[in-house]
Amino acid sequence: MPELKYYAAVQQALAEELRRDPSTILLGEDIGAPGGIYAETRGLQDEFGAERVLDVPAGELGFLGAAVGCALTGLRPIVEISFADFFPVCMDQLVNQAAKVRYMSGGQASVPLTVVSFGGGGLNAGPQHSGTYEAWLGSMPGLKVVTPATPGDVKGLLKSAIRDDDPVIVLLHKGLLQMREDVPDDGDRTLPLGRAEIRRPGEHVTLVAWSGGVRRALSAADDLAARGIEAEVVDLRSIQPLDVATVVDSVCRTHRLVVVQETIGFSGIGAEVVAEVTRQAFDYLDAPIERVAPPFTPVPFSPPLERFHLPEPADIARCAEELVTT
Amino acid sequence: MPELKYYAAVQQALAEELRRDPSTILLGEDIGAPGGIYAETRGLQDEFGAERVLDVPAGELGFLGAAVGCALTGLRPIVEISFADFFPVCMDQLVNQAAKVRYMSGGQASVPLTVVSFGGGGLNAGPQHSGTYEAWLGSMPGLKVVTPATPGDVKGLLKSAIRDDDPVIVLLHKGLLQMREDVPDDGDRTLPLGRAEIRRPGEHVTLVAWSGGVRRALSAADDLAARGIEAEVVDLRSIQPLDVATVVDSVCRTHRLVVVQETIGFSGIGAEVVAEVTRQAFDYLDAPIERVAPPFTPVPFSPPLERFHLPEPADIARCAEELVTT
Amino acid sequence: MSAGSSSATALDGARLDLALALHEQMVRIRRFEERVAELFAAGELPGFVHLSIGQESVAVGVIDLLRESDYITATHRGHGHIIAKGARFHPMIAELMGRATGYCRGKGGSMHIFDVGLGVLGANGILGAGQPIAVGAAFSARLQGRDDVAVTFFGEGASAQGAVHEAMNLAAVWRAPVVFVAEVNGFAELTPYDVHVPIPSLAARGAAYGIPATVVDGLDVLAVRDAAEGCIARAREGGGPSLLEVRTLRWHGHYEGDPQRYRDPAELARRADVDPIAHLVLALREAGVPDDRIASAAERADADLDVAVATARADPLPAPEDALDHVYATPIEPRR
Amino acid sequence: MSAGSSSATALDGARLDLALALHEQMVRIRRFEERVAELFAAGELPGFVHLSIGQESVAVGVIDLLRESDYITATHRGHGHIIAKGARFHPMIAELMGRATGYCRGKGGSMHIFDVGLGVLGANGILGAGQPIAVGAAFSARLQGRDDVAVTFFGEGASAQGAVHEAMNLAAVWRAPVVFVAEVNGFAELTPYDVHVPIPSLAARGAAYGIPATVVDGLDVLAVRDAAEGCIARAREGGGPSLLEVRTLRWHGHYEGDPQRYRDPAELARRADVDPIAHLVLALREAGVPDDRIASAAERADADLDVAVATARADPLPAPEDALDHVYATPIEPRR
Ligand SMILES: Cc1ncc(C[n+]2csc(CCOP(=O)(O)OP(=O)(O)O)c2C)c(N)n1
Ligand SMILES: Cc1ncc(C[n+]2csc(CCOP(=O)(O)OP(=O)(O)O)c2C)c(N)n1
Ligand SMILES: [Mg+2]
Ligand SMILES: [Mg+2]
Repeated sequence: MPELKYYAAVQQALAEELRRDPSTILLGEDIGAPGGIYAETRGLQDEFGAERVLDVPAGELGFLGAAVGCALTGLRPIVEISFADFFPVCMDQLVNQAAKVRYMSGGQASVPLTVVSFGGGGLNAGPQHSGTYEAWLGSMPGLKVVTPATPGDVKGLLKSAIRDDDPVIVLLHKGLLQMREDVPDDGDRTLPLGRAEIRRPGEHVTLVAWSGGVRRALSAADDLAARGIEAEVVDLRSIQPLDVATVVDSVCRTHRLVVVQETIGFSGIGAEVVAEVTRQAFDYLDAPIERVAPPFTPVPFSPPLERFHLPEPADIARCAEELVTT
Repeated sequence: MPELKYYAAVQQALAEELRRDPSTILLGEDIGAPGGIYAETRGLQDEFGAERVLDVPAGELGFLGAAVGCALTGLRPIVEISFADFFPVCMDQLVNQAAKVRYMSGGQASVPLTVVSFGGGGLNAGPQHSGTYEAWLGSMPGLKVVTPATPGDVKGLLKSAIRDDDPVIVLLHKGLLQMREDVPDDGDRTLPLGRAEIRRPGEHVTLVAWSGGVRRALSAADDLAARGIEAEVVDLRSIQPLDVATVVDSVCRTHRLVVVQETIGFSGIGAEVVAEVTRQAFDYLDAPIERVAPPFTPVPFSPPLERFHLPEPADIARCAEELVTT
Repeated sequence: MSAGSSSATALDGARLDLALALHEQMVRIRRFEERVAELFAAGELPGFVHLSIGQESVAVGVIDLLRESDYITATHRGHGHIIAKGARFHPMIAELMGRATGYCRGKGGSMHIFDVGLGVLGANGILGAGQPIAVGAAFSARLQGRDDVAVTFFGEGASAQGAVHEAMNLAAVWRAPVVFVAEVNGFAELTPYDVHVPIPSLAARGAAYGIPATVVDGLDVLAVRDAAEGCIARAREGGGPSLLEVRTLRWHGHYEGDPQRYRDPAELARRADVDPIAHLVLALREAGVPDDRIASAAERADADLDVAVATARADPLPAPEDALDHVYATPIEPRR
Repeated sequence: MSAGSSSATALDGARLDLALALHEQMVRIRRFEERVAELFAAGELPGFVHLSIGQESVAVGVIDLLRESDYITATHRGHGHIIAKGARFHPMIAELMGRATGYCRGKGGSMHIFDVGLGVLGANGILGAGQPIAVGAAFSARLQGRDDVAVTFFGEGASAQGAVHEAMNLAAVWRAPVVFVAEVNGFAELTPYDVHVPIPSLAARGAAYGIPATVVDGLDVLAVRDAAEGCIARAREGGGPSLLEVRTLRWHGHYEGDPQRYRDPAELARRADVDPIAHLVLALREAGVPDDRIASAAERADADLDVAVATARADPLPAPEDALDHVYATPIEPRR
């Protein structure tokens, strides 16, 4: 199996789907001639032409709205929003239009739109370039949201997103761009939207994470293993639909749960996981559920501040250990 | 004590604060000469002049951004966004600017901005005119969010919001506009931001609600009382800061909790309440926590559909009764 | 025909047929809107409605030139646009009544009527949202090798939205086959033009994107159509976008029930002078069309409306659980 | 002085003093940016930085006319604007280094420098966000009875944002004392002007709001200043907003480290021809200013920079828990 980097998995998934389906097009800032600010679209305009792979003016609301118009009229547009922090300038076309068109039209209209965006902290990009919006977007009926944490997942989920008949937001993580993984070189391999994945089995405590949180949870699980505690790490992979069943099933075996997240805890995805697990697995829980999440602040710029902001594996391990031992 | 309607409480709070502090101004669509589409600003332009009470062009991003500029330079602007559904077109100025300016500037700059908006369903206003955004806005560090459910709370909380040195979003409910209450005619009476209120004491189960959900919870509590179940109804009143202590305290007495919300449950405020109560009152809980919330769909237009969408008191009572009796 | 009208040529032959067809369409819209006003006043319509009475020439003059496969995006005040594009009365009325047989099965209401088969890509409750969507539809048609065009309507209020700027800019960069129709009716909600627009005419915005712009008086539907003809032909032939401003007047309140205290009674009285239907009727009479023939348009519209209303009244409301459908192509479980 | 320059009057007396002052300012910015490039290349600056080398005449020519109490909003490429407004090197460098002594105590970084006392209402990481803020600041000053004005900078990329339209429209409706400076440097990130703007000059957008617009070549800082003078005077005297387009060239990559594969080497070679500092130096020499006097500007800037960098290097990083401060005026508990 060839080794693939996370950013290259984006390119490969896009290339394969643009090749496979002539109704797909790709729009975004710098994704055409320059090949993307993360090299995530390199070569695509050369192969598919400037009619299908388009550099657009820097007005996200306009080109995202145009993509909705394309999706309503026979195309399958893929739009890149280069930083997730720019969702607030184009949110209306996502939540009031793309998400609601099928419903508002009584099922007449479909919006087979894919939005790819890059978020997450850890790169000292500061308060306006480190955001992610999975909780906002995941709570909007009509949208699907996935958060791939590995190159293989990027490829499989992005391809499924493009083939899906509803708007799907693919939230990628800037901190994972150089991550490598062996990925089957099979253009037909897709991953279903809405399935969590157990990244590491364990019996003492469940760690739930997604996107950039997964590597933190895995690293905490290593620390815990050294102390004799076997943590099961569940990667949600998909935020909407959310695979609660896999988490509940794990908690029914481990009886303890820690949610690990790189984004604000308040009303976040972790809160939803806790609420559902509490309801569905109440009698299996041996301890309160903890969330390890950033403090309630914007993402700061300076390295020591940002390190403090993001949950460290040691914090996660400490929290899990306390649950297991008390 | 004079009786005050919910919409008139908005007008009174605005009038008193505009009178009290010459640095306050009011901006919005139709809030000047026409006196507001809900009659919520009637007479204000007459009293304070068109320089301080301004009808603005219908571009929310522009005038909200201008209000941020005013707030940075010595004024205390109050902005009306006439439907909460329009937040997505102006979200950037709220979340990337107003919320973050103090932090990004290292504490140099303050944004004493108040945003008043009207949301909520029940009026057959359809999928793009029935929204509320308390979970989105409440999860954004730097913003405060309140959701008054009575005329007295409107007045007390809106006045506090205007006097606060941070951006405060006051989310009002369109379905409550005609609600009446006796409110002390005291211009100095304000309510602290961040305190929940027990609307009805009870010992068997806690119902947590806010905004339009409160009347539904109270009505369910009446039904329950008829069946011998005493429900304690906690009105959160403030979403950020969230008064978890009052909820936890109530649950420690009742051992059971139902969250009632008119907005989507997924990653909502209810999820946050469940997550915190589970963590802080785990050993006091005798039953799983239930959320009574709309299905995961946009808000439909037609009356039978919208009635189905919103949680009915009977649903709430049934849910609470099951928790208490099983 | 009134002096100074740009279409002050003799109404005969094909031009007369055209005038009759435009008259028929305008009357259909007028009668529809008047019926909606009655139904609303009678409490038969939930929610709220925005009517386009007095503005019929805008929808009709422009859309008369479109094919079924062309696209439009309409506004919150969009009944006229949608009827002009060929929508049927029954599913419209049924939607306004919240019936299961409505265009949107009762899920959308007045501000969300779609007829995808007719290229109606939605009325819209969000100012400025239709413009980028129309640019995309136009671009999409061209990319798929079709010469269909898109027409998008917006008012002076919406012109203040950033989305309209982004759409015009993108359309110009793409040379997309789209026509921006600024339907200037004097108001945005409860405030007049000047609160929203700092220039006498929105047509000045064409130059901001290097696209041609025309202003036309909505009094004369033939003039509107003539002006639109160039815009649409240009788009269809690959000449790119253009901007057409039509000056008209909103006759009713912003929404039905609006007391309009903010409105000068003198200006309201001006309505009769700017009635595009009365204006066209004068010309038809001058061209020798008999009164009963002219009056028959309203009769046909009313007959259609009677059937539509009676049918919709008898139609079922949606079942409550229908609220769960049409969120995704394939339902996500659990749906509650 | 080169032929055809709009400021091709003799440099003597007050004009010479002015030219010297502008030179000093431009050199301060150039040397600052060059030092930042070095520090970045040496790995001393976390995150990313956008430099304004080659564009110094825009910031300096305009801001030279402002008072301390006037306001500016800068862009992601904002060091020059902020320095021209009077910001000190040390807290800027310290911020770029993420030190506790930085302008933002290390919380913001390059794209978020504020100096509220100097009226610097922030660089900004969001295109188009600064424009409405500047309109508000301008309006606010007037409402408070001050004749302060606001100047807001944006590029051709940002010109595609709806927020810029909304800001210009609102400014025109309010006749707010604000000057919109379109700093056209040929690029937006990795794509050229034409991808973003469908017209040869953004100045055509003034008419869209009924505000005057001027274009000036950024090669000549005196010409920039002359053009800005009218705009700022107009604003200060109650004449309302205006638009000033300055044509310049981005010398470096979009961000430091950008390999700029998308750029024509010939165009990069053109840099020397459009260097506003070299251009002014020629004029100063012609006016008889000795070379060592000219060179001393760089020496002063470098001396200041040496101190700033040395101090910042020795400054403490923020304590991790400082991350919890400055979210609200009074902390909300719990902060974690
Ligand atoms: C983004 C947004 N802001 C505000 C509104 C509220 N609103 C509805 S109609 C309207 C006025 C629109 O005026 P105009 O565009 O001139 O259309 P008209 O009503 O005159 O047909 C406003 C402000 C809205 N629907 N969407
Ligand atoms: C809303 C938003 N969209 C996209 C970006 C990403 N971005 C940063 S700089 C830039 C190009 C800006 O070009 P221009 O306005 O010409 O300024 P310049 O970089 O040339 O100084 C873009 C697209 C952003 N910061 N904000
Ligand atoms: Mg109008
Ligand atoms: Mg540029």
